[in-house]
Amino acid sequence: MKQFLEGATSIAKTVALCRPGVIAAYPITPQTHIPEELSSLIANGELKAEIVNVESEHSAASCILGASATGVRVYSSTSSQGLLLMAEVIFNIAGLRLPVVMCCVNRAVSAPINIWNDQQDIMSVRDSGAILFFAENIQEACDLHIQAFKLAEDPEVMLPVIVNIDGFVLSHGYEAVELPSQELVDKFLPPYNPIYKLDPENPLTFGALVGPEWYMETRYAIHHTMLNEVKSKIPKIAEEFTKMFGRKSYGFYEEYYLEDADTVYVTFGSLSGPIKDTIDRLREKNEKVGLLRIITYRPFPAEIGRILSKFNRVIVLEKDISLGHTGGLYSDIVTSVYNYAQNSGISKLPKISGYICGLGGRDVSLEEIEQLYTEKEIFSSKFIGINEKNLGSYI
Amino acid sequence: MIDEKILFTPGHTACAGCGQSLAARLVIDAAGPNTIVVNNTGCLEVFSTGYPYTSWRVPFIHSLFENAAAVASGIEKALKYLGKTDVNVIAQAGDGGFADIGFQAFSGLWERGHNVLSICYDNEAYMNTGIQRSGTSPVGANTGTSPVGRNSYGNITWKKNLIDIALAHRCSYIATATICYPVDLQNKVKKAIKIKGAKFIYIFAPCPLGWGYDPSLSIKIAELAVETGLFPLIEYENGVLTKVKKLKELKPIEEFLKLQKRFQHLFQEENKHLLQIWEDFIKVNVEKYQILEKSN
Amino acid sequence: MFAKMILPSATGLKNKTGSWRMGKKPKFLHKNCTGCRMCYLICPEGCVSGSKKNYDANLDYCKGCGMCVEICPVKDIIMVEE
Amino acid sequence: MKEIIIFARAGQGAITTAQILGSALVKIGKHAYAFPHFGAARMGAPMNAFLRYGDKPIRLRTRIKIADYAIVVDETLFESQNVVNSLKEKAICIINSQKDYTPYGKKIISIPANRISQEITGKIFANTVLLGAFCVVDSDIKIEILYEAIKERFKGKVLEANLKLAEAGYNWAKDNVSV
Repeated sequence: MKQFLEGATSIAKTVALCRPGVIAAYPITPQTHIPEELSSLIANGELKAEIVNVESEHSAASCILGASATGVRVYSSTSSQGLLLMAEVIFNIAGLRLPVVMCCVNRAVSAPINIWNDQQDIMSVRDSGAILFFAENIQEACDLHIQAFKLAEDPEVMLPVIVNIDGFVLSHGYEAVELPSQELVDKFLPPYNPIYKLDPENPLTFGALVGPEWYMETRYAIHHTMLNEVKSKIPKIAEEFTKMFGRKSYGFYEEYYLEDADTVYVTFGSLSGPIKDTIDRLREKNEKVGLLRIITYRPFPAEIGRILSKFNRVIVLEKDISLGHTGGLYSDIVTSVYNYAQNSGISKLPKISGYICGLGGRDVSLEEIEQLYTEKEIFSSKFIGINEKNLGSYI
Repeated sequence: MIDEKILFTPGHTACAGCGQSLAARLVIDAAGPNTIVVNNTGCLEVFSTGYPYTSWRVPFIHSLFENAAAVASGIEKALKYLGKTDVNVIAQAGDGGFADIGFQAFSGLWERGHNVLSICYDNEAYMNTGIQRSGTSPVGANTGTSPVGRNSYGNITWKKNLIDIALAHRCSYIATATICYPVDLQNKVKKAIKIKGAKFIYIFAPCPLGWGYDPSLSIKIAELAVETGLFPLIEYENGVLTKVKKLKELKPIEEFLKLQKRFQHLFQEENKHLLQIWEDFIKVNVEKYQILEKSN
Repeated sequence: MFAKMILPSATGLKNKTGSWRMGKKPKFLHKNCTGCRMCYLICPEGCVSGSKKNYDANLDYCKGCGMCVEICPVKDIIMVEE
Repeated sequence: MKEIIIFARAGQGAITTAQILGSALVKIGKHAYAFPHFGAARMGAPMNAFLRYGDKPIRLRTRIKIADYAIVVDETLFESQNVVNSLKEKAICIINSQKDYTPYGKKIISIPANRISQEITGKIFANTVLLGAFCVVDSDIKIEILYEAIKERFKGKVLEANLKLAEAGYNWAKDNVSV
């Protein structure tokens, strides 16, 4: 039944329904309500799980690494500096092929320290081998968590999944949320029972030193898994979820008013909301505009190149920047469109503009979003709403 | 053939005469097959699990350089969740992996009182990367990053005291051990794994390559460390000192130092003052642990 | 797809490190051995085995470090040329 | 371009040997690239060092599988490290040994480096003896230039010993080796 719940709380309640065995908890604004809620569920007997109050995020990720390797379903969550501190462990978890599920409540990265929302943090582990989902709203964040466990633990996948939600905007916001029953989640999500684990009955060695003759195949295998097994299972799991839970789940991406569009916005996360509002307003003035909302960022769905190649103009809007280059999403989209073009032989390429907005929690207004629609010039990484007064020279 | 009971088998690529490979085998043979070992990156991990070879006959996991203690806490909790609390969990590392980069995770493991046996193999420097000073390198040790030179007598600080740090964490059992008393070492492991909560065994693990002595002398060097009062053999149970290996008299520290290349320069005139630092440290040990038998 | 790097137990036994010896190997004389097992206990390779008063080093693995020679209380082990 | 493999155990000075040879070659205007077998080598573990040199800059960085020359510092490695199959047809290999390797069908020359080294220093420093001998085997490398390279690498008593070792290796090879 529908409840009006805070984002972090609803994620924690959803995770509890997924029956994690070991949870690592470490505080960092703005994700802390998730471990807090999980702790209270355990304290009140509503969740039978072991929670470990570790002494750092590096240890949080390491703790669930160990528990997962012992054959137990695990969970943890973090933000910003915590994710960066976990970075080497996330690469390690993916390399060890452990199906760890985590939530990253996206927040700006220091310095300067800033506790508000943007998506620079997750970009630090974009290449780690972890599957990356982005939720637009709280309901989707919960639904993606349930699907994340199923996907991660599939014997043909066995890779970590990180569900990303916008810090404060979604973690601290309240929305109407439908929490499924335990029976329904149990039906959808089979228990986690891996073949290879730390078990004295069958002693195995994990984490050996692997030399040049073998190492490259381990990376190829993860890449191949991402582009094949994961790619094929995401839509299937989303479909199965939609049927069983009665709520639409999109899998790779959501297409909003793309059928007859001429110009299309592309983004991920909660920024999609104000863009949809802008599209609705422009549609009232018969503007042929739509939105392609990316939900699965890694593996990066190759069809995005095909979908976007038929438009005249593409406006990529994102809350991260690879300093000295462009936004992460922008560079992936241009690559994907160009790859599709050179393989399909289409001659006319869309104009693709990249905009950086909302860093460090700065709000992005509908006007600013709409103003991009009429912008003629093409940019690869234009910052929106920069306040010149804050800029100067070193001396 | 190699007997089944050996849980750390030959075929590893440690240097001949390695104190740490001996200690590691003694530990796991004593802990027994119902044990999961978590190991930080370091010599022991590198020379015992170079793919496609592993010397381990028990479940073993290596993740990173500084997280064995955190990985172990996850394993212990997973075993608890699975109702398999009879399985022993060992979190182990060399001195760098334990006292420096992995220190925070071990502090957390102890503070939370996980039912895990922590083991530090102290060879007094980062050996896997080719002998660089660590937080437990003694004063004067000549290493790659604390070299002896015109303006340097080698390492300038004294060893981080892991025993007192463990005491401060209220570990339920703390003991020191070394390879020249293998049975004592194994008895302490067997005792520790039966005790609930955070257990810590601190093992003096001589390293022929890093310390500069002939591989056959690893046992001799360990013996001298004990007999000079440098490395007291002690046991604490719930914070109370319950056992100390007594000595009739102390051998001069020079006997220990002169066998090792890393200390040769301490015998030069301008470095003689450093020997005093060693003697002072030993005096503290002798006093604190009452090492010398009272001649009544 | 997996490139499984998880190892089954003790595959290291296939790596014969005996070739590391630099020309000398331990010889167990079996003359005045008292069966104290110290050689078995302190071998860093764990390749000394035997029972009662009859112990030997497995030369497939022995690296010739000589620790058994040093530890033997009755000098019943000596190093000899290969 | 010429390629040399040095077969040794960790701690036997293979990398120093490659480095000294390389620096000697650079002194006579050649381009050289000396590199160790990358890996966590432990005392006693078999390992290699490599050297490529030639008239053009060396840009090839891969391991050398089949070489023009080989220096085997520890003869116990001859079998296990498959030295014979690491040699080109016309390759010349010098090995620290007193055994006869002609039955192996390739030009493998035994140099009693251990004995020579013990006579001079009472200890075994085979690689410098082999370095001296190598000057007879590889005409590109002149003994005088090798001495200069050794002078840059060592100091004091160690330098004196190494110069004598190299000279002894050179003289022995001049009298006993026909290339």
